[in-house]
Amino acid sequence: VGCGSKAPKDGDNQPAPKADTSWQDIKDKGEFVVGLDDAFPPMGFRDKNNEIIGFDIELAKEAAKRMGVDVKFQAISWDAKTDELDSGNIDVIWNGLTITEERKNEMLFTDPYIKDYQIIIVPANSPIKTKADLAGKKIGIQAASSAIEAVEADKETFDVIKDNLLQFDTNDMALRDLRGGGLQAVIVDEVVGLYYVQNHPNEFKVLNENFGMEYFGVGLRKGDKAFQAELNKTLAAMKNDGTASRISEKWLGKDIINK
Amino acid sequence: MEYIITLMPSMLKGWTVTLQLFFIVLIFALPLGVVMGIARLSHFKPLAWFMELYVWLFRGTPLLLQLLFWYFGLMVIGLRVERETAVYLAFVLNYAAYLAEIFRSGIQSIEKGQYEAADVLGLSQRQTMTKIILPQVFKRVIPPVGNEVINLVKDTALVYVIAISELSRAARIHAVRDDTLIPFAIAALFYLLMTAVVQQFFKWLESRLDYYR
Amino acid sequence: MEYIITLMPSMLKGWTVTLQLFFIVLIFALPLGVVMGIARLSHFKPLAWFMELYVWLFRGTPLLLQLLFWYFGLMVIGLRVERETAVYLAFVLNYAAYLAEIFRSGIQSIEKGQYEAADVLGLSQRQTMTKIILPQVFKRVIPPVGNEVINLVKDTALVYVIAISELSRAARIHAVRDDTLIPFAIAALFYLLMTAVVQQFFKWLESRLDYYR
Amino acid sequence: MYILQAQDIYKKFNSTEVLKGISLQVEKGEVIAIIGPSGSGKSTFLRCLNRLETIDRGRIEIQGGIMVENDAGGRAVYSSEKDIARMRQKMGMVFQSFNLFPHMSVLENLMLAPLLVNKADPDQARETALALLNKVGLENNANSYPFELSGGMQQRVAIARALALNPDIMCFDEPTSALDPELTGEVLQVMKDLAMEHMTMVVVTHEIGFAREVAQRVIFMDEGLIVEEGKAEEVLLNPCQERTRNFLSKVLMAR
Amino acid sequence: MYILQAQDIYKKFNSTEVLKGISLQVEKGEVIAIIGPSGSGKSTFLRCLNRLETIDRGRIEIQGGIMVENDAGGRAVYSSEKDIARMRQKMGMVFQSFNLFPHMSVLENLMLAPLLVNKADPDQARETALALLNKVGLENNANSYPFELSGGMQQRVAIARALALNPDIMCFDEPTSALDPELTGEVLQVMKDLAMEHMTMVVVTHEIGFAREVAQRVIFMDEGLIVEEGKAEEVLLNPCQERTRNFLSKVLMAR
Ligand SMILES: Nc1ncnc2c1ncn2[C@@H]1O[C@H](COP(=O)(O)OP(=O)(O)OP(=O)(O)O)[C@@H](O)[C@H]1O
Ligand SMILES: Nc1ncnc2c1ncn2[C@@H]1O[C@H](COP(=O)(O)OP(=O)(O)OP(=O)(O)O)[C@@H](O)[C@H]1O
Ligand SMILES: N[C@@H](CCC(=O)O)C(=O)O
Ligand SMILES: [Mg+2]
Ligand SMILES: [Mg+2]
Repeated sequence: VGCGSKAPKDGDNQPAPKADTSWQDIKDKGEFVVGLDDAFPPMGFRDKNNEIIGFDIELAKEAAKRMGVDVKFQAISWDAKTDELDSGNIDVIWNGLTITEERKNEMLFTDPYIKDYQIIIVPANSPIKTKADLAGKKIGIQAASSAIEAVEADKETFDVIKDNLLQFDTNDMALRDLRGGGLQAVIVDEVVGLYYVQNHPNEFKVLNENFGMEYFGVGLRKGDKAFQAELNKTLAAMKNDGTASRISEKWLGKDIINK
Repeated sequence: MEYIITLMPSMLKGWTVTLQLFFIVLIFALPLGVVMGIARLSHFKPLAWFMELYVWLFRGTPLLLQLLFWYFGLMVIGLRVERETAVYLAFVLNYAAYLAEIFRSGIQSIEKGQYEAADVLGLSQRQTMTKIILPQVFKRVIPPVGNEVINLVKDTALVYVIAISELSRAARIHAVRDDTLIPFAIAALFYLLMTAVVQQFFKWLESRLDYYR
Repeated sequence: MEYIITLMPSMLKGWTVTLQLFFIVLIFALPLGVVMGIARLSHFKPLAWFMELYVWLFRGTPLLLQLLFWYFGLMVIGLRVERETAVYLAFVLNYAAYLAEIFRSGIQSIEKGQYEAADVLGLSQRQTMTKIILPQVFKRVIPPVGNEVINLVKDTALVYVIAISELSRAARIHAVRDDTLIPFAIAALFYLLMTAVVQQFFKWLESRLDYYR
Repeated sequence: MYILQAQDIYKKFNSTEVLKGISLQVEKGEVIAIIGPSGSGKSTFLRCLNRLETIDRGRIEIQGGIMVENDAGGRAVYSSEKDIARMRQKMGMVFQSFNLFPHMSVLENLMLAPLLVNKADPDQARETALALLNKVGLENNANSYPFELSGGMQQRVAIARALALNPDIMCFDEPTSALDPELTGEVLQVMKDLAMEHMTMVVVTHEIGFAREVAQRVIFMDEGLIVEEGKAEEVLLNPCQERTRNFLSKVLMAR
Repeated sequence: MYILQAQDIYKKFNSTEVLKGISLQVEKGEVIAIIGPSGSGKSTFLRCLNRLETIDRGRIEIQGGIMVENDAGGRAVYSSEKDIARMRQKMGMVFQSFNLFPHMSVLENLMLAPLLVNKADPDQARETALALLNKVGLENNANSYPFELSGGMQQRVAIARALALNPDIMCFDEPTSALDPELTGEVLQVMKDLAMEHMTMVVVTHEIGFAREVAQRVIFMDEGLIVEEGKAEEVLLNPCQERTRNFLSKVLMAR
């Protein structure tokens, strides 16, 4: 301890909670960094030029514009997302991030903006009809994703399939593997799954059963309340004036914005 | 400590995957490497050239890329192979290339005098190879082959990328979920153990062949 | 063909990432390797032992695991480093260990006679090292260092696993999306090109030092 | 009748001519020493006799069989592999660097060729081998490995190995030049003994003393040619050629 | 006055005693040849004089300065590094395997120690070096690298390099035993010239001819002991000891 510094004594009047400067910091920086899984079409993925594009990307860009700052995109490893956030490498996670109870302990979320399901995709000619049929089948799933959380929550199913879950870093690999015959099913976010199924017509079907409904929200560092408020305000405005719906129609073919 | 015990089952499972990959690759790559090493020195030039091209291709590109190629690549062109088959294909073909190079240079390291002595004694080329050259080559290549085998121990971690839950993926999953470095430390210990065992084995092999020099 | 052209921008972008990683790691790992190699032979035993432990640890575990360790590890324990920093840390520390081993054995390969000749001529230990031993070591280690540098070219592909969009990740994303092998082939060509250039460079270096033997 | 005849042997390595027309006749039981400066082509010549190198031009006849001779165009043409194999069988060769097989015991070194090439009976081969080891004074080293022996002992094993095929001619290429003076003695003694038994021998050597004592004829080669040839005493003690004198004075200076 | 005195030198490697009490006095200008069978300790003794090996017991005095002597407990204690360095400066050493610095030209080999150790003036050092090269007959090879030279030339460079520090004593450890007989002559000639100039020399050698011609005194060592010592002609032509006779007959057999 340097000689000039006064160490606060325990039990003394608690230091007032540090003023939340998160929004100010972003403004000072002039930009915020979005962390994302860059193989998660159509929410965030790479085009032919290796540029990151997608629904969430466009949404984030629009929001940034309205907030008067720049936005940068940083591909991250999905299982490191919380740590990337905490370490300050990124400022938000904005890429089909599911709001879950567990994650609420680790980060802040904005208001939900899209409703989503964890669906089960199987080949078109597959005999699999229900969750129960998944027993003994090889099932692809993204590592550290909300899909895993959703499956784990369904105790009954989880117990029969847990030994056959193959964890991929990204969903595109799991889906490709399914198509190639290396897997018999993939559990994935509906938005992504449907996009893939539509791009490969007649090859797949989606089971009627799923692992439950969820919402997407933007994730922020714990404590970044001011930034969260600002984002919520901007997102609400985008929903209200129809911008969000327009973007939804462009990327998802229909308006599924959660108003 | 208790945490470590709860980790063990899944780490051990991952380890089994690693070990299995290790042994199966070795069993196929070693003999293939010998044959390819000899083929590279063949007097039948097209064969020698083909082997040279082969070695160049497989040693000049990352095993990771080869692994992706055999798994997704074959899939993409509609060839259906099991995940395990693709993995073994990638590893065996890659390691055979490295081993071929070792055996080739092992054969070339045998002094000309050995060939000449066999020649003046009237041994045939085949006899010279099997009775004089190869036995000496096997002894000489023990250290570099040992190095490759240690590399294999470590390269098994690569199958990670095609969603096989071997040791390092098991470690990663736990580390991320539980926010701790312990799984990495345990995985590191497993790898160190394996490399140490391999090293000891090759030392022993070397000492076994120490009756001549 | 046209497809190849559309691919190029993103492959080139990935390649830049690969190249940058390659050069930065080299710039740091080479001198560090020399220093560590000498340190391993230090008469100050604790230093020598520490280096031995270091080399053993870093050569005995997969670079992939080390990469995960530095990437997740530093984050998990709350140390704020750029993701690139973690990558460089992992690669530099790993390659320094390999290079240290090469320099150590290079130093030990110099004949006792060279030390004795320097000794009877009255050269100090430091003079012997800098004027007699190291210049010869640098020449001798060119081939093994060349091999390591080629390994580095290929190992850059590992950063793939922490979502850095280098050459092989770019290739994989395209291959999986567009259902074609072409991106893998292009990536392979890039790697072969790089390894060929490295090989040529080290050949040239060797020939440059061929004025003595 | 000559047991070995070489006529006008020419041999190029790439573009440098190493043998420029060498001829040599060897009678049965004769011991011939070949001396000459380094690089003069002595080894190459010896190796040509054995077809360890192929010649470009010339004629080699062994025990009446023709190994190689010129065709009409003056280019050397070799006989069939089978004939050559038969002729080479009768020629033993001992190298400067011993070239024992390191992974085999001394006994295995000696028995290898008789078993593999001559399909000898194993017991018989073992007996012959042991007898030869006795002859070169190594009866106690049958089960040693080459690395366990001194250079002199290794060279004696190499001689025994060559003798195991019961050759009619023995060629030696500087058999002692890799040895200490002390060990040199042992090897030369074995060679002297061989000479006593009237083995035909062609010996490339720098050991002038040995040449004088044991060889009937000495050949002095320089730059791919035979410069001087004759009785050992004459060539060694009283050479006609300036070049020979020059060489001998250099070699003898140390003595 | 002796220029070099060694008394009762004992030296063990691990548990085997290699020197068992060797004493030697060398007068200025004397040439001493040490002969003896392989493993008898000749090299070890020479290396002890130079402190390339440390002795266990005994006393070494160089030009009146004490390098090492026994303490009260009879264990060898060396003088200060500085004193020893000064004494070693005056002793040149030539090895069997030349040990030239391969990455330096001949001239650089010769100039290295004068420049680094004696802080000589570069021009002066170059001049001395060139003069020495002239002396050993290599004035045209100043800019060659060692690998470009024959073994004999390399050994002559090694001698010149040792001479460049202007030593009072020169030690040679089998300087020609890695050389062909032809090349041996050149090196021995250089050594003879040195002897003519009254350089004090201690030479371990197998070249009996050279020893007879050049050495004043010959020492025969066996199993770590001096078995016989005396005038060159006496020891070499008329040795008293059975062991000496035995050794000489073996070494001379080849001649
Ligand atoms: N395989 C080869 N390729 C090219 N040149 C060779 C080859 N073998 C020998 N030479 C050259 O042929 C010449 C004669 O060599 P050879 O070995 O016959 O000489 P030598 O008289 O045996 O000499 P030494 O006494 O040194 O053994 C030399 O100039 C040598 O460089
Ligand atoms: N560094 C060493 N460590 C252990 N033993 C050694 C060492 N150097 C020499 N010796 C042993 O000491 C003995 C004497 O060796 P030395 O080299 O002095 O003999 P020498 O008379 O020079 O023989 P040569 O004529 O073969 O050179 C030998 O038995 C040798 O094995
Ligand atoms: N919705 C999933 C996957 C999102 C993604 O990979 O980007 C999650 O929150 O874990
Ligand atoms: Mg020769
Ligand atoms: Mg010696």
